[in-house]
Amino acid sequence: MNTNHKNGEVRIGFYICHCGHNIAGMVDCPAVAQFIAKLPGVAVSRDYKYMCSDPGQELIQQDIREHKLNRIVVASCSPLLHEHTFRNAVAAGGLNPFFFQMVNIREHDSWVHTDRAEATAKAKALAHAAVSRVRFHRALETTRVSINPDVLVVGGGIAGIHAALTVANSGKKVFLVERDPSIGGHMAQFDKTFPTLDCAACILTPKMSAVRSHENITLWTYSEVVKVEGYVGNYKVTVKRRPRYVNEDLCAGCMECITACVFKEGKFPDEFNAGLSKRKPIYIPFAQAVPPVVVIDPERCLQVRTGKCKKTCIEACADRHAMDFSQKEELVEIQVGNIIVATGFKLFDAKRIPQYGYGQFPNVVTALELERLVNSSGPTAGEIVLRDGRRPKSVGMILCVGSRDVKTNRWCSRTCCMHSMKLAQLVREHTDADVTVFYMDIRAPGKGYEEFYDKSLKEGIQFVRGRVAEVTDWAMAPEEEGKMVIRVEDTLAGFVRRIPVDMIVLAAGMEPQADAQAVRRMFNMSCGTEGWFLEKHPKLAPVSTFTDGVFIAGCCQGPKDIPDSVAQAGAAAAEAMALADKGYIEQEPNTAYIIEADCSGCKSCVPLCPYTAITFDEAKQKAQINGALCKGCGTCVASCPSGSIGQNLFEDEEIFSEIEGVLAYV
Amino acid sequence: MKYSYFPGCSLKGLGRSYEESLLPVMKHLGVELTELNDWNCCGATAYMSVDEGKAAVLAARNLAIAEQAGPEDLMTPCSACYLVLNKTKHNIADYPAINATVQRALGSARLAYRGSVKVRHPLDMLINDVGLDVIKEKVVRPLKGLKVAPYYGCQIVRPYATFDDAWNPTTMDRLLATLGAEVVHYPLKTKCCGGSLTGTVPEAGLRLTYILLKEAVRRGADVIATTCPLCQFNLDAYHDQINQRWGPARIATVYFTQLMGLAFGMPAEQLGLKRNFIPMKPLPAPLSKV
Amino acid sequence: MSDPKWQPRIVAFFCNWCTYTAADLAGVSRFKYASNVRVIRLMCSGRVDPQFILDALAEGADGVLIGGCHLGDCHYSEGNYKTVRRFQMLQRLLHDMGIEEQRVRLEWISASEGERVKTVINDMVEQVRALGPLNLPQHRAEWDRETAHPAETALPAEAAGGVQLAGQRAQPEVAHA
Amino acid sequence: MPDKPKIGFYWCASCGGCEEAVVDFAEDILGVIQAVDIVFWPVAMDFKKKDVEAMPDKSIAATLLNGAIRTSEQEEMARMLRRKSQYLIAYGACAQLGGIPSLANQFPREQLLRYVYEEAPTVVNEAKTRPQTASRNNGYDMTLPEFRNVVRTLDQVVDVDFYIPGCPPTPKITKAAIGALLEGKLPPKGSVLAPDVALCEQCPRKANKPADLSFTQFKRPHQTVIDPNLCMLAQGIVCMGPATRAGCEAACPGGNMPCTGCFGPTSRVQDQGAKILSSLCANLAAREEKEIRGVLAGIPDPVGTFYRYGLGKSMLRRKANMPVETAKNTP
Repeated sequence: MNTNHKNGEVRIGFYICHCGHNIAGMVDCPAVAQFIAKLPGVAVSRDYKYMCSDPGQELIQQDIREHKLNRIVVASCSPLLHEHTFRNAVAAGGLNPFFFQMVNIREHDSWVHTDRAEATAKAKALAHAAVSRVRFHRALETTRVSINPDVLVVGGGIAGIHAALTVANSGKKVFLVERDPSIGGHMAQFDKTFPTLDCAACILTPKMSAVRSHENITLWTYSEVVKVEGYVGNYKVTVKRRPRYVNEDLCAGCMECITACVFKEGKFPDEFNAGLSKRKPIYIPFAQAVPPVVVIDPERCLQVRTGKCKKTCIEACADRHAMDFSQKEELVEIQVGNIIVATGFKLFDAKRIPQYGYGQFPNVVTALELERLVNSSGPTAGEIVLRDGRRPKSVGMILCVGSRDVKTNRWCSRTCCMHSMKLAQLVREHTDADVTVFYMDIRAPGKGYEEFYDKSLKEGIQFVRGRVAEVTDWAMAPEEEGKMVIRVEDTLAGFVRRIPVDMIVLAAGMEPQADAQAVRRMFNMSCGTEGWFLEKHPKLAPVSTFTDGVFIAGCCQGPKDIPDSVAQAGAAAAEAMALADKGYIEQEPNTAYIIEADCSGCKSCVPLCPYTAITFDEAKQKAQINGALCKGCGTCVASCPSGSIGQNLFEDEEIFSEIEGVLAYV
Repeated sequence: MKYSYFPGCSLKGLGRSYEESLLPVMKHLGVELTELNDWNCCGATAYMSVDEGKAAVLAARNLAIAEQAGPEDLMTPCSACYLVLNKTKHNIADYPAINATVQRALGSARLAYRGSVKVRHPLDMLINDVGLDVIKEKVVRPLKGLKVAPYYGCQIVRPYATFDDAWNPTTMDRLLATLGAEVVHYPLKTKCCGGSLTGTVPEAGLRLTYILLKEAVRRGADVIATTCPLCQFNLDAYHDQINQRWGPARIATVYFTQLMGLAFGMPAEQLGLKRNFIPMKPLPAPLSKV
Repeated sequence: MSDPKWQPRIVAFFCNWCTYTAADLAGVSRFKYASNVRVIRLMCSGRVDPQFILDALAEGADGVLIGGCHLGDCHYSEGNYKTVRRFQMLQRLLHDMGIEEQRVRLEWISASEGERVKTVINDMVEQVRALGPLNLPQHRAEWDRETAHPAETALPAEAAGGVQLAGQRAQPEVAHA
Repeated sequence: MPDKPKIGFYWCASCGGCEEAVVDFAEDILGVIQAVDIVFWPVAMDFKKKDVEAMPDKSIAATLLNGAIRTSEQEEMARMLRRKSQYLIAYGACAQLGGIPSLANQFPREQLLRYVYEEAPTVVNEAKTRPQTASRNNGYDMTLPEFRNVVRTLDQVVDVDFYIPGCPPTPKITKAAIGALLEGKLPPKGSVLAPDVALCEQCPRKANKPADLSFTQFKRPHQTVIDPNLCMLAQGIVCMGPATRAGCEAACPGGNMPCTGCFGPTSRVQDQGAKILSSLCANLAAREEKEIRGVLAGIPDPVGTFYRYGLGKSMLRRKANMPVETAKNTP
């Protein structure tokens, strides 16, 4: 089984792709073709401008027919890009698609080398290896894995909401899991949205309630995914549902329990209002919360903490009986075929830049806090006021707080320029304060964004180009008394300025969620060095990950604004739906197998398999591999001390001949 | 509590009132300081900019001697010494080249430095080793009503913010509060005092000094407390010139250890307080008796 | 060997999910690096049979580079742990067989670390260049000069189907041009 | 009976154990002698080289040659016997794999000679005399074979038809081989005449190996009291069984000692040592590099442990960068 095919002579067709100038510019393709033509078993050896084009593929099929080829090697780009294309071409030519081997001479050669002779030599070596290897290829059948049509969406921000609705509208079941008591995410906290200045609530709330009422969506708030097992099409996911001590189905959101709570006043920082207002231990996250039911904060509620409380809330709820202190944390297991991860971002902690005085000066606020201040449903009912209640006469906005800075985060958070300009306009709208924006560059790349910048300028908002050095209350001149002074080098004027203001708004950037690493391990995704989830291909697979059936959308993949998040969410939904509608996925047949006659039953391989695909058959006294469970890592193959395990597509002799091949030519 | 003690040149010269107050205060707190035997210049001042290698060797020699002297941490009150010794310690650890130069030089004197010495500032050690509660117990004459502007200077928290925040240090604030003084909010606590520019480029250096004094006065402080001999000198010595250039900004600048001494009930003259050009304002009772 | 034209030959085994992808990224990013490394793609660094490494060296490689996902990040969750364990023993074995440890390297390079591919490869090439050629095939040839006639088995043996079996392999043909 | 097939036995670099193995046939040797003519067997019978030289080529049906090839004489004999025999059979670990003698491939020739003739504690040799390829002694020219730089397997010197593994081969597989020879029931050329499966299959302890074994430490046999029933590996004792060809019926585990690998690898494995290394190490429990190093310290001599019989046939064959010294035995 693991020896080479016995059916007659090997007739190899070799094709090297110019890829326009991408390869031909650095590799002498005809020379490689001539070199390969001399190797034993090679019947055809050609170079061609674009192998992936239709004529290129047709060329292969034609040669298979005319020259009775039974092995094909294509030297072009990365197999991760076009292996499938060419396998299909080979199959269309009437050969088993696995009589094919690809050579990566673009990403691994022409694009990374500068000496034509060296690059050509390397191409010859790699091609030689593939030609030696392909001799040993055998006909293989792909196995089909059926796809469970249900989809899990993790994260109930705008991205998660949009993805869930899109999938649900296609008639598939969706589980939407959100960590907080309500869906809505950061967008729910915003007042208006750039560049159109339409109110965030007005466009978000309908989608939120649509989620709640949608027959295909199971919404689990106050819940977290804790375990993911299985593989594409067949994921088994464990969700932890935290008790909110209120029966979601019975609660009507009348909030009488809140009024009745033994805490007469709100006492604890209100998360939704970014801590600018206080809430009780029993509360409703915000007016338009979905689900619109109260939740109890277990750290704060007397009854939960001590069991000693008058439980006035229960009285208030009366015969509705929605209060339920007997609720316990529960683990629910669900089966889904695809997963969309939309876990969003975390705001940069402005305290990490002490010279900007956040946490030291009461009137230094973050952009998100200002959002709540300008919001009519916010703590000040839309009044922009200082902590002492006065109205600010002057407001300074500092951009790139924590972004584009080697000391904190190097990346641009992409939304802060627009976000700050939006807030600047709102401040002008709500007050008569002067607004000065301190920026390094204004980045307004988007439909209607540059126009929005112009509008800001026209509305008399001051722009000072320079990285702010510090915020201080050290006054040098009378007009600075009682104000905060922004010290900055105005790089356009070319000198250091001191600008006194009443309020300072920090455009804190975006960061990966604190638990991003744990989350990505759970879903078997990769992370970029900065901690954002890594897409499979930045251009061609922007919402896919390296794990089939797991997609990403929104800011967990990188900073982006609402339009981009929604677009990505739609894309992720479409990817999941495509898989679900197809109903199955063809799996690479790279599984390992045990040659039963050869196995001595030493059991060395059994503990090595992370998927418990290897078991020991006591009756036969041999190990055996369950092909359905095997993921094809090949660890057991490398470990079998008597060489009795093979791996399709990666047989020992295939790799040995590859080694020989790459070394055969310097 | 035992420490090796590196006074540095200032504390034997211009800044001797720092040592005059530091030693009794430490003794009073039961802290044992053993002055390094045969210490030399820390390598600060012009040296660093002229020849970093030689400067490093100078500093390293002190570290080597301290290492020989024993396991105790090396306490050094002068900000410049504190920075240079720390800097050298870091450079020796981080740059093999510097380490090689240093060890070669030390070797010729049959010395070596293994990198084990911890360089500590009195503030660090008072807050973290002795503890404010212990200090509180020793306070017999709380500095009630004395408004103090805490001035740390640029060197002890930058670039190595080892025991306090680089932008808004608070150790001295907390210490002074423990002594009963009223600590005024002083946003310039780490700004430059003018350093050696006061001598070389007065119009630049003195302006910086003036800004510090002016802000302290504006904040209603009675006195500036500092940790650095050079700062103390700059803030104390140039009032006439400053007066001519920008008008009055008259306020005394003393070492935080001198204020500790007063709070511990020690007589002012024993604490070198009489050495100031600008004497501390007569203090509200009961201190005024002193 | 004092051949000025000598270039190190390094065989690399990259795991499909992290290091091979990182090498693709290096390509897409057009990072330029030394051309001495020949990459063989495996699904996981756990598939790297120590025989592959010994064979590569025996067949003329001057160095071998193994690339996998960072520990804890293995696409197959545990494969790279098997690799690092084998690697530690192999290093001792190679040392005892007179092969410098620096000729065989294990590096964790994640899919996003395209630049690291460049630095690691350049660094390793220079490291191996400094060590000079290993060239075991030539050593074997020298050893065997003392036997009157080269052993018959040193000639390529043809197996069924006209296919060379990996087991009995010819010496690699030496450089053209 | 003129047409009895002629058989030859010869030894090269070996301990003589393989010869003993033939003698171990006991009475059965008579059966063999019934069936064949032994035409060459220096250990047991008085034949001279010239007798064999006199024979026509291919006139010996089969020669069982044991021992590795270390000297010019051994090589010369091997070539001659190759010519004279229809079948040349590598008999025993040394001829097949290089055997224990091939562990000498870790050292340069000069070092070996110096140790043996000058430095070994039992040697008294002030004159530092060494055997000479040619010398003159009271009027006679004396010659000695040349001591080669490299220990070779038989098939690294001449073409070999079959291999009978073992240190030494058991009478059983030897008889089976000779039987097959006489009946002309021979497998394809190049075959090893023993089961192509690892030893565990024949091991009485197989049933007592847990299926979830992971190693926390390695011990050497003298460092512990070995449980007579439990799998050696389960006791942390390095056993080559999983990487070694069956055929000996687990003689060593049966005698409460671990397998040391004398039957060599299966046909599917090229480098026995690399494979056992791969298997053992992959199954360590340790995760941190330091821990791993600690556990592996329990195997102080990887080459001697994993290649005790197979260094000559291993992928690396000989320690790299070792000198090839002038083909003279003079210092």
